[in-house]
Amino acid sequence: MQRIGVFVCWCGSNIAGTVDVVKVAEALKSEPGVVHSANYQYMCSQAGQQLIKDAIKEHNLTGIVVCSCSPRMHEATFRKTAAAAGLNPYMVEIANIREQCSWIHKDMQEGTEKAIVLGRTAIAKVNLNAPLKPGESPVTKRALVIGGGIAGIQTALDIADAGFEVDIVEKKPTIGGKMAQLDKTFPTLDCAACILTPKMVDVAQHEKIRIFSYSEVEEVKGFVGNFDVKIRKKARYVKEDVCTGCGLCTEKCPMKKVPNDFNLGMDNKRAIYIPFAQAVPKIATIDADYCNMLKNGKCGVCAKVCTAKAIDYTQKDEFVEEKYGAIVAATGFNPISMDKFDEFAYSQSKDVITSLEFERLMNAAGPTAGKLLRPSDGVHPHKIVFVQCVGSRCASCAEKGKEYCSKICCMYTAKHAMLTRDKYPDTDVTVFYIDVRTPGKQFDEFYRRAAEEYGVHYIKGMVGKVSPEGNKLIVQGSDLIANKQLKIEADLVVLAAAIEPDKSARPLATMLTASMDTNDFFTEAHPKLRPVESPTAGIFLSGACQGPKDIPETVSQAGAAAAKVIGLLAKDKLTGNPCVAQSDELMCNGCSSCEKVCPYGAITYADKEFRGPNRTTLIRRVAQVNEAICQGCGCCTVACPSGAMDLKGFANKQIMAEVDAICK
Amino acid sequence: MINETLIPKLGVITEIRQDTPDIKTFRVVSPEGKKLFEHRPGQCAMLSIPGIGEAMFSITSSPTNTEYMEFSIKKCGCVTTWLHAAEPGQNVTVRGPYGNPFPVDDVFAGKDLLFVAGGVGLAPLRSVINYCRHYRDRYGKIDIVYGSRSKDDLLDYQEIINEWATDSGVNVHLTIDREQEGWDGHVGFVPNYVKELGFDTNKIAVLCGPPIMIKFTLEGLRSLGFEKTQVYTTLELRMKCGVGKCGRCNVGSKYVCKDGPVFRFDELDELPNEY
Amino acid sequence: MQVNEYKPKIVAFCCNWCSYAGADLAGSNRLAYPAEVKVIRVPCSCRVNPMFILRAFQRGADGVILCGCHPGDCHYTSGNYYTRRRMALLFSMLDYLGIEKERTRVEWVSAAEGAKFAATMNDFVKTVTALGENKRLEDLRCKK
Amino acid sequence: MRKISLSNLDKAFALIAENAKLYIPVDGKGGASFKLWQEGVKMSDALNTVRSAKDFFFPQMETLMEFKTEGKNIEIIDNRQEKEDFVVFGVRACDVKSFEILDRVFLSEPVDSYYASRREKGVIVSLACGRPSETCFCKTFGIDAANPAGDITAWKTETDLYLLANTEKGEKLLSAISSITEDCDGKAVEEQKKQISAIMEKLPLSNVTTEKFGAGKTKEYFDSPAWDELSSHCLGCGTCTFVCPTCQCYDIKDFKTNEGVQRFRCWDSCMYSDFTLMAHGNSRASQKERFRQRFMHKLVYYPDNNDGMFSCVGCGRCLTKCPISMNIVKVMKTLGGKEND
Amino acid sequence: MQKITREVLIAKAEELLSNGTVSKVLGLKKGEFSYDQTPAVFTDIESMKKDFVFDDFSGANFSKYLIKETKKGEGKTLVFLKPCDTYSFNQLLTEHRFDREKVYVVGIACDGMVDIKKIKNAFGDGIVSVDATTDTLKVETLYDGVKEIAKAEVLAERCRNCKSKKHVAYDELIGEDGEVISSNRFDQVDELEKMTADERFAFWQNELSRCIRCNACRDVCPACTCEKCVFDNPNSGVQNKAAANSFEEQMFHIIRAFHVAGRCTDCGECSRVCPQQIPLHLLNRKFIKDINGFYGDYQAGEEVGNRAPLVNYTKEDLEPSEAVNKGDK
Repeated sequence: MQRIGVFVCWCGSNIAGTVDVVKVAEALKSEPGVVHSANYQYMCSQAGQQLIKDAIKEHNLTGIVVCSCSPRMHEATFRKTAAAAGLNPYMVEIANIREQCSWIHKDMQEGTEKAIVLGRTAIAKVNLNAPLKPGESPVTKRALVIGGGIAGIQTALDIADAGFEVDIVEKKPTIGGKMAQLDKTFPTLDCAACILTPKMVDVAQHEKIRIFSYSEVEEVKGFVGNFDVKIRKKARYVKEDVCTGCGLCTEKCPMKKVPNDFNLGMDNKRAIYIPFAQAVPKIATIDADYCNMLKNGKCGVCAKVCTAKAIDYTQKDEFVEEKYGAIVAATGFNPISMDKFDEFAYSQSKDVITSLEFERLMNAAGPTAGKLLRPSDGVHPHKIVFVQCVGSRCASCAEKGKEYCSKICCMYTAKHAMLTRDKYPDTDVTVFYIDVRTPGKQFDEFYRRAAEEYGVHYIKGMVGKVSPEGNKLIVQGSDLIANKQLKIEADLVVLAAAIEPDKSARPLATMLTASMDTNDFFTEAHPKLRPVESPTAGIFLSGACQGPKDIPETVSQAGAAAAKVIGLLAKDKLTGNPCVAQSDELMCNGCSSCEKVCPYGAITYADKEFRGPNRTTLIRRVAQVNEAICQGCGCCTVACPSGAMDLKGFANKQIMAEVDAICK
Repeated sequence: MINETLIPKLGVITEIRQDTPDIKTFRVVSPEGKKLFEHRPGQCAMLSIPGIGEAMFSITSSPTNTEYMEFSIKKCGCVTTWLHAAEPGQNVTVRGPYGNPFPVDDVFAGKDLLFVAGGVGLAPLRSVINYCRHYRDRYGKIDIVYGSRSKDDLLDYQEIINEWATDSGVNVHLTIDREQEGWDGHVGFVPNYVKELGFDTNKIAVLCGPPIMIKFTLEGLRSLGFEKTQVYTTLELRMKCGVGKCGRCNVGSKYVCKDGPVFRFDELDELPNEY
Repeated sequence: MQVNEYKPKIVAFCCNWCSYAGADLAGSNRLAYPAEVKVIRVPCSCRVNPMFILRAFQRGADGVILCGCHPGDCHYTSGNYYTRRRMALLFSMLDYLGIEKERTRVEWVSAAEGAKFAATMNDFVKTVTALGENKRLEDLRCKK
Repeated sequence: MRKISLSNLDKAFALIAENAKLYIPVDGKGGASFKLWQEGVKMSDALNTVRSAKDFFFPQMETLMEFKTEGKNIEIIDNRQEKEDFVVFGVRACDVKSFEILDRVFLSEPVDSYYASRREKGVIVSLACGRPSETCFCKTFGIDAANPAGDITAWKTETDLYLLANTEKGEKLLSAISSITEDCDGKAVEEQKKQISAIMEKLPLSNVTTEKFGAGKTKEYFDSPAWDELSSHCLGCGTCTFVCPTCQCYDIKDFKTNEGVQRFRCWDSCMYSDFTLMAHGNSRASQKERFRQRFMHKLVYYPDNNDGMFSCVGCGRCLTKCPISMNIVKVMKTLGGKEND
Repeated sequence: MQKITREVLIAKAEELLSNGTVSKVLGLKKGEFSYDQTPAVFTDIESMKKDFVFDDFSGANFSKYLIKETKKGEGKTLVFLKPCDTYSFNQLLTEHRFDREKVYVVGIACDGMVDIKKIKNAFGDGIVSVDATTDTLKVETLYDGVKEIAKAEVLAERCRNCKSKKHVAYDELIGEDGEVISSNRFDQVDELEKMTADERFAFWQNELSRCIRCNACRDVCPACTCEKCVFDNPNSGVQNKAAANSFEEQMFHIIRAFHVAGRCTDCGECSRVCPQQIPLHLLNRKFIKDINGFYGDYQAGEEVGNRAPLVNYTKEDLEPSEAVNKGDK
């Protein structure tokens, strides 16, 4: 029988406001096994923890129940507290009387009653707890960063600078990501290329970093510290180690009408290409969909002109298998498709463009060499309308847009408006907005400068319709402040499209067993306290794959993720989760049901000798669990008909005791 | 309504003694602080913790003790594990006494007695030994051979050396299985020790301990010239009711709970070998 | 005067990664649902043995709800897919035995769906309250 | 002797049911069983019920007592209650005999009060077997199917039911229905008895004898090599035990309710592997030992302790119900040798 | 179809015993009456000739006995398996319950087995002997002399709905192999599903309340081969020896059916041995029907190594709420 101590936390008024904590502590005193019961304002505080430690020693406690906030918040805290007092940390159970009680109930009596039941339930469980000892596993001291945008680059550099090997997997031929496509960056108006490309070079030259460009993650196995990853290196038909990046082939290739995705299709490239001048690695890639040689065996110009003999039309996808200790997801974002936004005539008129396309139009390396010209006729626009929140904050139009705020649009629209007015003072700029959101260092000043110094017309209201009329675009919108309908004849309309996670994120999340929210952003282990970790151990989050963010935020998060990875890789051994499955060999039938449902392949079989009746010996096939691989989901325990398989820390008996206690 | 033997009495554990690393002795009285019921040496009682289970234990205290009963219990199953974790003041339920006692007042009377025990096997013999010590003048010479794995595993060690060994006409022979620091007594297994000691056959012998010890001790005694009619032992089997009705503890047509647990070896010879 | 209205006993099994977090989020956002709902945290919905569900009914529960990550989002990749099969078959069997099918439910609630958690629990409690006490899968020894 | 026309039987039942719960064999899915008589419930013609009548005195499960525990304290609650009067109608000779066998177990000191109180309150109306089955061998155990014991013995003819009280309880019950019964001679009954006895002689198992068994035979059979084969395919289920009118092994278990602990007793079977399982071993480790125990108990151990009386009444239930068709007749024939064949 | 007779099987056994292929034969031994046949192991042909029996009452499914039998001694065990038995045989192999190399399977055709309970229902107690050599059974009764009844009328319930005449495992066949046949075995399940919940509840209460928890269904079931059943295990939390009330009756049967779901081959032994004649196969068949309906047709034991539906999934599986609402439409 256990000697259990119960500690009821007030959490200031968070709990004590709707739960009579004194009454709870009193009521739980008479539960089986309880020898001590106390309450305190903040159990998680230094003093609160000391209270627990003292009680463990004074009352010789063998188990602890803390009635407090969610175990997801402070279970680890109180386990450490217990361990510090010499108690096995797994003899601690948390009764969640805050998130799942005091915060949702208003009535004191109701809250108190429920808190008592929750406390009783935790006590019932702790009565059946057994001390657990985590297993240990080694750590592969190498990290994988998936995605080579600014987030991935920064994370990789920071990890590599700490002395650990890092591989970057980038699905495009070059790293750089969205930032490489930007012209200037708010609020300081630095040129994006000027601050990004040196970092790209750093990556290329770092001895600890390998870049797998034009590659994708194919398969992920294993667990924190011990991931086995299969990477698909897509055939680029150019030998990477031979190509010098001279670019001759990209000039000689006769296939000229290949839409240039780097410029969002606003101009063309060749079938063999280097995405942009500062690409890293600077290696040509053949677009197999357009290359005549690959399609029908006719041409071969690039091979002929290549002095380095780097062209290889027979190249196939290659697979690299590598071990990693940690994986960082930095898969980034994309603007959402405008296909469903017919009201803005995006598909009808070339002169309705997205902000990212506008970014390319303003860029000196862009399709117009930096001159602001209309895509339809190459004429300089004199009246531009910017529409904000296209698909963002779209609670009522969830089927085409997003409910969330894309966060960066207000600022880049202000940037675009300001830059336009700066370069082309003859151009009239109007911005339609719902709200202008500028929380950030120098952000509001930046926006006000656009509106006040640069004379950008900010109109609070939404655009209802854009209709092409001749070479003009008729923009119908409402001015909510003036309370009138507006009709503007514009030359160019720029849509601030909402951003969404890259499409590759979801299949990746499945491979990583990392969870995602309904919008396909990766879920963090804790929204505030563990914002750069996935709930899946060993998986970290960097950049916009976790949620919309601007460059400064992305970079700081990238650094944070790197710090977490470094912390992990710095360890020689990892202590695992001791709440793993275990098979009672005396009861196991060897039927293989558990093995079949185990997602990690943690179960194997062995023939073992057993004592039969009357001094006989029997050999039986029995299941054995590899504790380093088992992640403790418990799926096997239900597949097992005999109940031979059980889960430590969540044993059948414990859960049934909880059920009993709740239903009592 | 008539008395129902299956309905137990309430008992309170007033004292718990750690005898060996895995044996504790529990002192039990009624809630009023009295002895729960009278018993004879060698009889058993059912102890239970409601919700945990009920199990049969021999009463290790002597019937001559008028204040309380004691049970020496080795931790092995569900109930015993629970009891080992209990603290003084814990209520238990007790029913009994069950089984036949040792024939202390007729067969044993006036005779020399030899008690041979191994490990926790001393527990059932303690009540007889103390009974005979209490009525010292009714019996002849008493020899006690007791052995265990180590010194720490000797049950009631203090009582043995302080009380038993100092009684006149009582000879205590202790042995442990293997050499141990701080032990200057005999080392070796009980059956061999019994043979070494070489008792005369003009006495009654009582054996209790693990099956293997019983087997070889009996052989040893036989080689010394003892008849099976002179040697007694007690049996232990799975029991539920304690009154010969639930159908478990029979060996042939004898129920250990009712016809035993005390058997003479010639009686056991009549029973099939299923214990 | 308040009448002594019937309050069902509801056991909710929630997976640690999604639904338990969703329940926490409901709390953080102060989204109320009835106190009759009490959550048992399990690592994954696939940890829930049909025996636990029957046990809950035996012990006096009037409704049992399982919450797990959305299919495809399981922290352990596939746990909730197994849950889905197991519970589909179990619930169908309970229905076959004439036990009200509304007393059992599986709902996928992600860590971000605090509102869904609260709404689900409100709805489930309403449904079970309307059914009244569980009579068909009860153990009278546990109802005194 | 009294008689009552079968057409008035329902009236008799109604009269009996006024003062006591009345149970009669009723046909239903899966065979006949004793059911509480109510208006409209018809008596079965089946030879016997699937389960024996032992349930009335030794139910499959009964609560013995309750406990409440709090902290270190235990409260023992003796919630035994006075039993109600009841009448079991239509118990066959074999089952009636089984009560005598059970009595020797449960009514011997210390008396089992649960059993005793039911025994005290129950009135047995037995019924002679007009059409014994091929599986019947009650004669082997000296039971007369034509003249069953019980508080009242009944014989059923085409038209009438004849009743003879054997005990005071029986007399009392007969007098309660005297208004619709009439005195009669025993002619028809004698006729039926003769007829039944003649059939009993012809039954295929009429040659099974107990000669070779009984008290003092432990040594003879315990180590017989025949047990190996006899038990080799025994499934270890409890079917034979649970349909047997004389099997009385039980288990005592605790059930934790939401309020406290109920200690209950339920039928157990010596055929079950955990029957004698202890923390440190099992005295009957394989099915052979368990199988042997059951039959040795019926044929040797019980007679040892009960003046030679066997613990089998030849009802034949185990013959029809055993999943592998192993039964006491086969055991007796195999162990007893070929002359038994 | 070749009529399988006792003599044919004895001849086959004699051949295999004498040429050393097998060292023992698992078969049935004749009993007191025509119908009470007991499994037995024969090691010599003389004892077989004396006691071996095979006729229309020889319905026992032998596959489960192989677990124990293959662990005893050297040499192969000869077993005669009917088509339905071979599914259980394969399922046990899938679950690694015995060594295939230690068994020699002779597949025997089967045209259905007779249920003595049905004969007794027709003629009452007192069946002295039954001659089942032709399709018309001659039944000798104690009270009414010799009676005749068509075999089809007293065919065991499971044989009436035979699902396959095809052997899915054998070393050797006697006679031609048959085909998987489309049976109406789910008709009763359908009927129950069509009832209201109240009616279904009443139906099952009536059935399950008769359960005496003798465990015969479990102990005979070839899918129930656990070293220790949860219902016998004091640590499982569901151990019970006697059903204390209707809940425990339901609990036992629901959990047992769930544990064998996807593994039950629908051999029907559970219903055959139930002393209370509870139609237990209707529980198993419900699971089989649901599995077929929800996840595509699946026959346990069809092939060794098949992945049972409950240890499998697809991403498109239906939701539990859809599963229970299927009946409403």
